[in-house]
Amino acid sequence: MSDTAVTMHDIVKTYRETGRCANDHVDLTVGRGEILCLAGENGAGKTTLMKVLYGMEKPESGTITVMGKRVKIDSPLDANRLGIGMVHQHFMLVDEYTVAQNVILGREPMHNRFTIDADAAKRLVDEVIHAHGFSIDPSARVGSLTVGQKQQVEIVKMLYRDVDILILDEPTAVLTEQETASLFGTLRTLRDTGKSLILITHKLHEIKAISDRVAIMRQGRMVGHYETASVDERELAGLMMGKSFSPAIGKTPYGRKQETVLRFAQVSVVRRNQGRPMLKDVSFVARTGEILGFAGVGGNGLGELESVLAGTLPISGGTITHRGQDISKSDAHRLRERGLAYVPSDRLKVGSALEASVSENLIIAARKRFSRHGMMRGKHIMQHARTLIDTYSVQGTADMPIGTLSGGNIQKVILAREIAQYRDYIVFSEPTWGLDIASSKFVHTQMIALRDAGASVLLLSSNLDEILSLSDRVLIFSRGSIVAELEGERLHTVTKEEMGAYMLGMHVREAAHE
Amino acid sequence: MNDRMDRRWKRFLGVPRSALGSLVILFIALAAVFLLSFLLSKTPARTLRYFFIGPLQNTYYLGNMLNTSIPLIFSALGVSLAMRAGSFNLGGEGQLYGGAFIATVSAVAMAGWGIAGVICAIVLGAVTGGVMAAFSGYLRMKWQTNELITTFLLSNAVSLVVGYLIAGPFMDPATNLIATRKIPESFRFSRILEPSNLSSALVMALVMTVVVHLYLYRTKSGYELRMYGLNPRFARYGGINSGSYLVLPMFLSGALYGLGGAMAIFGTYYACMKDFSVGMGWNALAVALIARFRPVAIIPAALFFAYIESGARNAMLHSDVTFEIASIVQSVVFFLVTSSVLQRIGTKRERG
Amino acid sequence: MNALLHSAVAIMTPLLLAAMGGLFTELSGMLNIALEGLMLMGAFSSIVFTYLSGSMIWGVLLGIVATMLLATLLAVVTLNLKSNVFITGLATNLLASGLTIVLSFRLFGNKGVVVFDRIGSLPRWDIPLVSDIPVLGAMISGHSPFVYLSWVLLALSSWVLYKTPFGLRLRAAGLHEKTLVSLGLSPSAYRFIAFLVSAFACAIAGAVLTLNLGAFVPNITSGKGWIALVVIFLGQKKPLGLLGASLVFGFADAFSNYAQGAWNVPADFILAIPYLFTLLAMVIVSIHADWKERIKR
Amino acid sequence: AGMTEQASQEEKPLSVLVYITGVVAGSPPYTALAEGANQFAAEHPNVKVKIYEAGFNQAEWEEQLTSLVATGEYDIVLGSNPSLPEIAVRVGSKFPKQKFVITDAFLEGNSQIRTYLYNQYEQSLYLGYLAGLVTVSDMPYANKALKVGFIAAQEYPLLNKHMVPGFLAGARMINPAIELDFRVVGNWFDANKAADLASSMRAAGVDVFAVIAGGAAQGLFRVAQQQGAYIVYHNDNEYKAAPSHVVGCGSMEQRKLVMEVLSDVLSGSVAYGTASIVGVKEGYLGFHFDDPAYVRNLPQDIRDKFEAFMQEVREGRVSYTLPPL
Ligand SMILES: Nc1ncnc2c1ncn2[C@@H]1O[C@H](COP(=O)(O)OP(=O)(O)OP(=O)(O)O)[C@@H](O)[C@H]1O
Ligand SMILES: Nc1ncnc2c1ncn2[C@@H]1O[C@H](COP(=O)(O)OP(=O)(O)OP(=O)(O)O)[C@@H](O)[C@H]1O
Ligand SMILES: [Mg+2]
Ligand SMILES: [Mg+2]
Repeated sequence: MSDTAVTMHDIVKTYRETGRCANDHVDLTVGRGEILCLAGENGAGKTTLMKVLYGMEKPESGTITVMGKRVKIDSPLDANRLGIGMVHQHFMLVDEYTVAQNVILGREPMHNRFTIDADAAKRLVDEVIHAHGFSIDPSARVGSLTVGQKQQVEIVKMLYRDVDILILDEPTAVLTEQETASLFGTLRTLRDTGKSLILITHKLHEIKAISDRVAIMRQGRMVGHYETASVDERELAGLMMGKSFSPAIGKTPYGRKQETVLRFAQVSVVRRNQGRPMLKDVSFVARTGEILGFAGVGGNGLGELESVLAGTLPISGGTITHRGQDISKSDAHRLRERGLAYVPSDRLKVGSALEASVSENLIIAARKRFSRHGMMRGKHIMQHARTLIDTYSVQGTADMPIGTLSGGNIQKVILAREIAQYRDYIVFSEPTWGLDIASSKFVHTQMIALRDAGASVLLLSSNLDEILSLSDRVLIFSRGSIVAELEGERLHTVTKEEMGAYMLGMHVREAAHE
Repeated sequence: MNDRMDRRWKRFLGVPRSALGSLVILFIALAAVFLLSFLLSKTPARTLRYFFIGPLQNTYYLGNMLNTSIPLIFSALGVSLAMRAGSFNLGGEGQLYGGAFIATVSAVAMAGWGIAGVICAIVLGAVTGGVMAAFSGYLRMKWQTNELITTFLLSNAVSLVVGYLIAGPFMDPATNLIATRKIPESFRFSRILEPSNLSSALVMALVMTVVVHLYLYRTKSGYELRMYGLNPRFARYGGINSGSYLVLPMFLSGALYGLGGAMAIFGTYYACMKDFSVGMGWNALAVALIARFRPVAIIPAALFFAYIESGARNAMLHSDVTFEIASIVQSVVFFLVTSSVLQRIGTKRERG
Repeated sequence: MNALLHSAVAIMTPLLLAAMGGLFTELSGMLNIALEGLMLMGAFSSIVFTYLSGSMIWGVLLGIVATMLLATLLAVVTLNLKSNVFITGLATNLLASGLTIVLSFRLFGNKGVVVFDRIGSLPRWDIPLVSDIPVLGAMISGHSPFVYLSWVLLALSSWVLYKTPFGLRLRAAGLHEKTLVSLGLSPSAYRFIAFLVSAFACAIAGAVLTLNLGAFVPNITSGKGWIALVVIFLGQKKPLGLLGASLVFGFADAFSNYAQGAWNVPADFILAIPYLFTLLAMVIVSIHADWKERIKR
Repeated sequence: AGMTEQASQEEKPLSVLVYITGVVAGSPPYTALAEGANQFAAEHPNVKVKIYEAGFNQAEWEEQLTSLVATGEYDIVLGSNPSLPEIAVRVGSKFPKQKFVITDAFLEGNSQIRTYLYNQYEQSLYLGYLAGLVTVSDMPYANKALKVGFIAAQEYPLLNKHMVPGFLAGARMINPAIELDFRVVGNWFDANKAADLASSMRAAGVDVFAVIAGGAAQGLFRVAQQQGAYIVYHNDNEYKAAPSHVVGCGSMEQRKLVMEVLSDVLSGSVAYGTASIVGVKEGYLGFHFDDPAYVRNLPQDIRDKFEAFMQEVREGRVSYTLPPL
């Protein structure tokens, strides 16, 4: 019996809808008790390959060997039976159900022949949770969890099905530093117990940090498998992009005089049916020509802050002013008219209408400009779309439904739209979630360009590297209120560990000392 | 590949593809009709002849078939407008009935006004339907009350009240039909295919289809409406006033139903008879669903529906088919008509 | 007043049963408007089979089977041929109304009312202790077995929906289809069963209508299937909610029956009361639900 | 003479369209119309009959009738509905040779149309009279309350203007204090709703019911049997529907009329352009005395009083003013 857990050979998968070849004669091998990173640009075919292995997509040709045995995997059930589990890029969870319910779904512990044994379910799930040092309550409603916690639920779901081979599709994309760290801890212990893991990620340092080997895909093909130790980040980047590529971005300190654009004063948000305020006495100013970063662990109010900035969540107290005018009661409609530009964190559910064409998605906020006497000006709209598609090198055409683009390209479209329509301030929330290094770099350079053009840029991100490398000033959120503000020198000297401490609300004691 | 190429590709492959799919369904459905008539009719040959040829055999039947499609077109446009905005208007029947009633009585009242009267009456009818539907839209905007249910309930209640008004205060003493007074001669649309009932309302139906199409795909409001229907959060994010797109589309939807009712009166019946609208709401919904809420597709869908309807009617008139058998046949057609699997059979053929 | 409540409970029973069936399809993620047709099929087949078999039990059981056959057609076309559930629903209603008449003509040579003299009236059960309680007793005691059956079934269905794997998966199919798929479970399998369940419940609901009369009247359901749909939404898709919602409508209807004699108002207005009353209830419920979600100002 | 006529007619073929404005099932008058025509056809080999059910939607009646008449296949159109003449006038104007005979309707002066109007006021009057006798009686299910009931499927002119007033007037001939409890089902099918109405009316003191509700009437029969109440039925013998509770059935000799009309058509002796109001005196309305249930269900004295009254009606000695339709 060999020491490879999985061998995929000569896999070919073409999507009927798009007629696009997502996997073009791909080979993949995963050793036992190893962590393999699967990397590659957006749309390279990573998820597709994993779906094939998990029995969710049928390949036209190719063979799969698991634990030395040729196998046919027609459904996730087969995969589970073979000890293969997958954590999906987009959560596969029922928000209305509890953690326990989500975990046992499809493999319910029975009380008798008919009834689910709810207690056993809680107990079993709790065991899995503790065995791997997770921090979620089995009886909590998944809908109320943060992205990070949802991630954990997904993993627990698979561990509950005691799989030996675990696929994680971009698990860290939506996680904060701390969450990622603890996740990696878990993954290592899993590996040490002899499980094999396939981890998809776009973050080079994560590949270096966690993986034993790395497999790299490009445009549907497998570039190759490499010992992680034998390649450095620059080489990795090169392999992924097919050309030499440096993720570093040049950022010059900003000089020009700054004026206040946005001012929050004692803003708080309280929902009727829950006691603890989701935002509490939040006060800050955002100025022209600076990138203002907001850091916080999931569940600490960044989501609400985002919604408030977007005008989709009314505030319970305090005032917000834009250029001196009170906009506390303004809804999204008003704010847009005042020139709000905003790249939402949830680009699929909020940032785009997937069935609508790219051109239609591009004018949502600027539709007035493209209509005369209430009639849309088709030619201008098309023209506008083509120019943006070219300048942002989006892979797609103006009248394709945007839903058929890859994640990276959808984000480019949104970016293009918002940058095209911004006037004096622009909000970015989690702008590089799930983007490959090239796209991420692209986004970051755009943000800096905006700042240098005198924009006031607000960056909400759970990615500390992003925050620290881009922001001129950082506000740290914990439990819905600002616990620290970092600027200038402090911003360069602060360590991630300190940041983490702040985010967990440590400042209180610190303040007491001074 | 550039856009022009891409659009060409759509035009040259996409359209016939879907059309062929529909043809396959049509074929299967008609095969089913064939089978049924052999099962249920003692004179299948005669039955089939009248079912298929009947509606087309002479100007009279042809005209009447076209005529039945008129209110269907208006109403189906109504359904589609609401659907496009993500609202479900299940109260079409009452809106059509109410609109027709108001249009009729106001036409009678404004007998002297000439052309102005016609327009006023029809507009009033449309507004009536619109307000009924908009009310449900308002409830949803205000408190997320499920419009699917409120439209349905309101429609039922209104139908009863209108029924009373027709049989009571507004009943025409000169007739034994349970109907209002007839609208003035001068108000009635001209017949365009004697001896059939087909009236110039057909033209308006076609015009209205184009108007709705243009509204949806060429105007700013139409664009906002569609975006809201596709993804309300996105529309809101983009600064579209979400509240108004819960009410406006419903109003337009109801108004189109009301128009459909008014057209039936001014083009065909001339008086609002008790319960004349029974079933029209559902049929319109069927048509809209067959057309997948695409305005332009509604015309063929409505014609198809009217054809099946009058085919069944013809078989009843001239063969031994009874209405219950006719309804069985119709049901079989509906079972198949939206099947996307059967659709694909067509597209596959087209591919290979 | 007692009589009013009593007849309210009697009126609500077929609605409750049909809504119960509809709840399964609704929770599995499909708007099932075929309740009307399934109910009609059940009404016809169950009394015919009762007549043929001479036993009410067998009649209802066979009636259920017949109705499930119709539901199978509906399910296959909707799920396997992937047709629009709304149109197939309309088609089912159309088919049921035609089929029942054709069958009744083939079987009894009569397209109209078919009276089955052999079928006696339904027994009335008095609940020993309950019947002594002042108002409640009059309300819930002395009904036909179907009334109590409907309550048992309600309890049963809430158990199935919330305590069994089937229920957990069925609701997941409605809440987040992809999750089921990602676990290798087929949503449409659960929807198929949901269709059969609603056929089961609708068949009994229909049986109530005909066995209560000992006769079949064409279109005897006369819109009750649609009201059942309303009940589902008014009941916020929860078993107990259905109970309340159907009672609301049952009471409104019973009241309008009484009001026709008491008030000097055109009958049609009074006939509209149940709809308006339910509409009002619908609004109140939604206002309440909405209030809880609001942000404090 | 009759013999020779018969013989001469057998040669002449005749095709008859029976145009039902609704559906036959559940409606005594339509059933009688259809059966009368069929029976006539059975007796006369060269007479063909087509029964066409046009459904309940009045809006569609004219178009369908036109389509049928346009075929030119039918020598005569038979129908039975108050609103049919005006439709026949319009259709007839397009097809001047077409002839219509319409019962239950009244129209004079159109040379293509012959109408007979049943005096439904009269029938309701004597049925009401019987109901009055019963409600004041001490029969087992009769109560002290002076209240009779009327359940209708829907409201329409003939019902509102002739049947209901006639019924009440008849009852009040027994005791002017008698009240009428009139309720509407809302459609012709919902028998359970009719049952609910019936028991609610019974609770309100009604002990004798009249009913014009098609299939929904089934609900009343059931309640009468289960809770005990009496029924007087219009236009047909329905004693069997609730054997010991239906105390009287009016008769409407539609079948007889149709067969006479058809033989007139054969003999070409139809007086088109004229209209007749036919009632008890003419022998087209009456009462099913002959049924054993009638004798069994009603005590001698009530029957005597009622039969005496019917005799007066027959002799036209009961005076009333027929309200305009
Ligand atoms: N369901 C689908 N239907 C049609 N095309 C698809 C589908 N899913 C993916 N594709 C296409 O297949 C290609 C590979 O997609 P895939 O999701 O595997 O890429 P990926 O490597 O996971 O990208 P990312 O890093 O953004 O997740 C892309 O071009 C994508 O557009
Ligand atoms: N599966 C997902 N994919 C993409 N975006 C998501 C997903 N789940 C949540 N989000 C978005 O990510 C953002 C971060 O939300 P998260 O729940 O992680 O913590 P948060 O920012 O503090 O918000 P909250 O306080 O509401 O939990 C939110 O705006 C949310 O809309
Ligand atoms: Mg992917
Ligand atoms: Mg009495």
